[in-house]
Amino acid sequence: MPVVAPFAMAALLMCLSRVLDQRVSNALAVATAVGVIGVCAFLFVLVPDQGSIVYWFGGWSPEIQGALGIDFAFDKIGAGLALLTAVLASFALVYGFGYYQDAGPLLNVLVLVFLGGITGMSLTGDVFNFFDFFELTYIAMYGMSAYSAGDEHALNASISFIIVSSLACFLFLFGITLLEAQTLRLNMAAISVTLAQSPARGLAIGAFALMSAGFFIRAAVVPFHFWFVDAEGTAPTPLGLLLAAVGVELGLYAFARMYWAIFSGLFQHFAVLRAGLVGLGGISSVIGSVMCLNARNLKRLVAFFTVSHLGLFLVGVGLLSPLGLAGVSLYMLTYAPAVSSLLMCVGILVARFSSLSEVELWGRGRALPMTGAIFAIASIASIGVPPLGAYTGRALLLRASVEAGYQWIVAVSILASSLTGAALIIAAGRVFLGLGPRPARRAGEGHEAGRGKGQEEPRGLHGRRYAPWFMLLPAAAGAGLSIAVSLVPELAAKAEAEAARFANRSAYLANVLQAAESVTPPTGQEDVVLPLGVWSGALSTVLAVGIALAVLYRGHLPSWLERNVAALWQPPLAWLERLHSGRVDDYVTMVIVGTTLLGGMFFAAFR
Amino acid sequence: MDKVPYLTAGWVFLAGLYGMATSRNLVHQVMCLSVVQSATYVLLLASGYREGGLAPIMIGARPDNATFVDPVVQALALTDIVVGAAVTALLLAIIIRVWRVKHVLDPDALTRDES
Amino acid sequence: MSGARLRHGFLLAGLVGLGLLLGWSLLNLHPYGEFHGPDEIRIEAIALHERHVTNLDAFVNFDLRALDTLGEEFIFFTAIVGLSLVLRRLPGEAEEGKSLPLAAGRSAPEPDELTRWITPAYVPALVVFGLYVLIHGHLTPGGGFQAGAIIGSALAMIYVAFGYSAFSHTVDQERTEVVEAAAAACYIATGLTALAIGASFLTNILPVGETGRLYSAGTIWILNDVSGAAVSFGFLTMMAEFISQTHHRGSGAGG
Amino acid sequence: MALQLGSYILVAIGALMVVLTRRPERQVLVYSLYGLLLSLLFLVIRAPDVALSELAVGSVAIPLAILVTLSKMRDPERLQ
Repeated sequence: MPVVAPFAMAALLMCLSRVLDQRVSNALAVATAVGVIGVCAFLFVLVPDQGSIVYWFGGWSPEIQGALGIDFAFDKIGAGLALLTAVLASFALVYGFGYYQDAGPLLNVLVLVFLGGITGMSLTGDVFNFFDFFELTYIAMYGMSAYSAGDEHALNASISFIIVSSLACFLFLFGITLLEAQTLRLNMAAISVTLAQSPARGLAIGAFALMSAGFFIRAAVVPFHFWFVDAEGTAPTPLGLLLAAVGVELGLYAFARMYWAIFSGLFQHFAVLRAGLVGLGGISSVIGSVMCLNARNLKRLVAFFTVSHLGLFLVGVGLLSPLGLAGVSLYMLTYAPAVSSLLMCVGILVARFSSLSEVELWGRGRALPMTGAIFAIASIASIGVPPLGAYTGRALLLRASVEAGYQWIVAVSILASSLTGAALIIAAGRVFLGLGPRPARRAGEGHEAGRGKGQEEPRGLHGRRYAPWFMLLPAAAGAGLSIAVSLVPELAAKAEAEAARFANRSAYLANVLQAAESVTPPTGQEDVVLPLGVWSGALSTVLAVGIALAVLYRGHLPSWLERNVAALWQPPLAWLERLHSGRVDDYVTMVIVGTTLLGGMFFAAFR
Repeated sequence: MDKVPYLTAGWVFLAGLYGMATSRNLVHQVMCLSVVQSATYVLLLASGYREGGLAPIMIGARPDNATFVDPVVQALALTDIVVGAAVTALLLAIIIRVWRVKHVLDPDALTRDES
Repeated sequence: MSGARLRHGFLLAGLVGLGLLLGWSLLNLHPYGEFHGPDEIRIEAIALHERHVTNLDAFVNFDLRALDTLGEEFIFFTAIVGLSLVLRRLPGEAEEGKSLPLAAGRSAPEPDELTRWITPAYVPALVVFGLYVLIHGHLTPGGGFQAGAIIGSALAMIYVAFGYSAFSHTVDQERTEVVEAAAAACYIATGLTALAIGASFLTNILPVGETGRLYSAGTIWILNDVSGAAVSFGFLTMMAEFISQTHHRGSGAGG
Repeated sequence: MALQLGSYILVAIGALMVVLTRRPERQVLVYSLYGLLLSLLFLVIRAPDVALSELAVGSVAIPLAILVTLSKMRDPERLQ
């Protein structure tokens, strides 16, 4: 089983840490990850199209005394997520070779545990087991987040990360407890069946609100995203890429899994819930993209970039339709490797020049042409220039929103992609090409750029002409993978069908509880490359380039334009920046308020 | 009256949160965090309690139709306690590091000199 | 700090709102004390008849939901790994640690005579008690985790009574780490054995023995003991890390 | 029943006390006491396993770790 292998190897590595040579240890770790890729791929193929696999641990299958034991129940989406994670984890492991000198096998162990945990989460069919792995992946990340233990900003970020995330876990657990108390079951399918027969559903809604708050904290949805940006800004690259590419997205997966398996059908006012979720996603996306354009610290830039995209993911999940889900899963599939590649490029820069600031790095990236090229490809893939990279998924997502009557999401998407795209182009232009005038430090900029001094990267790259292969290779692979996936034909239609399966509650229940299997009607497979997707994608690309040029050559703009834009732009921005205070107690307050708002929303949707 | 146990859990949860949001010291904050967590134990166990139920240990004489309190929630609470211990230990380790670098534990002082 | 009051108001509003949400959910729960297990499920019957185990918690933890306990085990293991990573010696401070003589008053708190007299007696007693709790985990209250915590804390008392050198003499941190990892690996190995003979992962495959006897309940007993070992050594590693931190401190603190 | 009710109320008060004790040195003691109250409650509502756990972890192991941590942090003032 793919979950157990990384655990076993992690324990083994730790056991033999004093004996094993660095190379052997690294090789074993990577071999394990590759093995997990193999197993996950096998599982992925094994899952029948639009079907699922159920596996009961310890032989406690439901014929004996009801669904008491723990099961794994997964379809292609779950297996695919596990596969994706395994690929990314092997990137992280290879990239992490450079850390061995300092940390020994510890980092490898943590990455492996993380991999095992995510795999478990994406496959499990039991609520508490899900929680267990949820927490496990968190703990692996906590350990890594404090890697640069001599840097106060990193430590501070790590503390907010741990505290806020622990709150997420407790909220989740509180929700589980309420559910358990009402249904006396922990198996998702069994809970669902019991709830459907139970008269008092108010409790379930409260439970779901608490659980969702936990998931959205993890998914860095806007009122809850502060910890993520701080942690991402100071995390060592292996953690950074795992966190941004799968770690947070799992929060949304959790929401989707719980919603479709348990709660769908409980809400009286479905539309209210949907509007709330989509709105939340939209806000997330816009705020993320604005902050992204404003960021000068490269890692924070990528962090806000991720927040913005997660907003769109939430829109897709929040549409609560199979089509939206299909869009998100495709989007995610192309986005995750691309963003990991971006982060690895940033990591190489940091390792080489010991700086994260776009301002300080101006023009210096010319010494690393390969890294620059990879960064450019990864940018194209993650912006989703038609027809590459994230484009297909986003087109599907937009179609889903239009079909559900949310035309304004198209505007949000164009805005978000053009702003984030511009941010990437500006960064790339400045760092790798030395475009534009040498940017001056703005007043108050040290505040933001100063967080994270790049101590989190392994030393030893100074004075080398080229980045070492083990850093470049996974970066290139990530960018390539993202592009390649988008070129696979008919992926969209397949994703749609699988999403329909994921969202089919009765089929899920039937499968897990081994009743007669109900046949799912296959969804109509329409042509996906809509004109909508093409023109919105093209428009945002053009806009991105335009904005980027405008910012880079700010001096050439007419002065009235510059002044007016600045006047419009500065006050809200200053306010937003003040919110990102880096203080744990502020973040806790935001969590409390956010949870309350979310609860209110669920309540409104229920009554 | 029969809701007191549940409300206790809610109360403990809120009290811990309040402490965390107003904390002036990281060590204090960590202890408040574990207070929040203890709310989940209380709720778990309270929800599985059964009037007249026996502790889930089947040793010694017991009537044939004896009922037990729910062992599943107890097992979950055990897991939960381990998780709590693990998180607390990690946080303490990081706090030791913070202290080494800054010699303060007040979140105010930790972020003040940023710019 | 003009925002402080605003922030406080914001917080209170949030707390009230969350209180309403929690209260509403909690008041919807079944009346306290009226928990009724689903009629068709009788965990105690399965436990007693199929597994010959008398501690139901242990049955749930190490058989029914053994995968959760595996996760829990690894949560603990991972936390210790993370702890070692955080507290590892950073490049800059490699030298400053051990070479410095301990400043007065920084060593372990001076124990009084009484503590010194009593400790040698009760540390072994506590350890024995922990071991008892450990190996009877499937019969009476207790089990791997509780025993681990007891044993770990008991040995940490050596530090309180006799100071750092005695403690580091008794507890070799590198070894405790290795043993902990090995124990965690054994847990998996036990589960895999079941896989090897064709059952599903973590199936209880051993003969279940006679109810109430020390050797009974099949793999529950093994998993219990193994996790106990992992947790004991985990706690020891944790304590050792913390304690050695107080003694590896450089001159940084003084100045 | 009264016994249980009393234990719950004690726990509720205990939690508040832990939160409101602002000095960590003193809070550790209150926290340890709170752990004791919790394990008492668990014992009363017939969860001996959890009670034993809470006793070992919440009122011994964690406070011990916190004390060790704190003993390290108090030092500089004493030295100065």
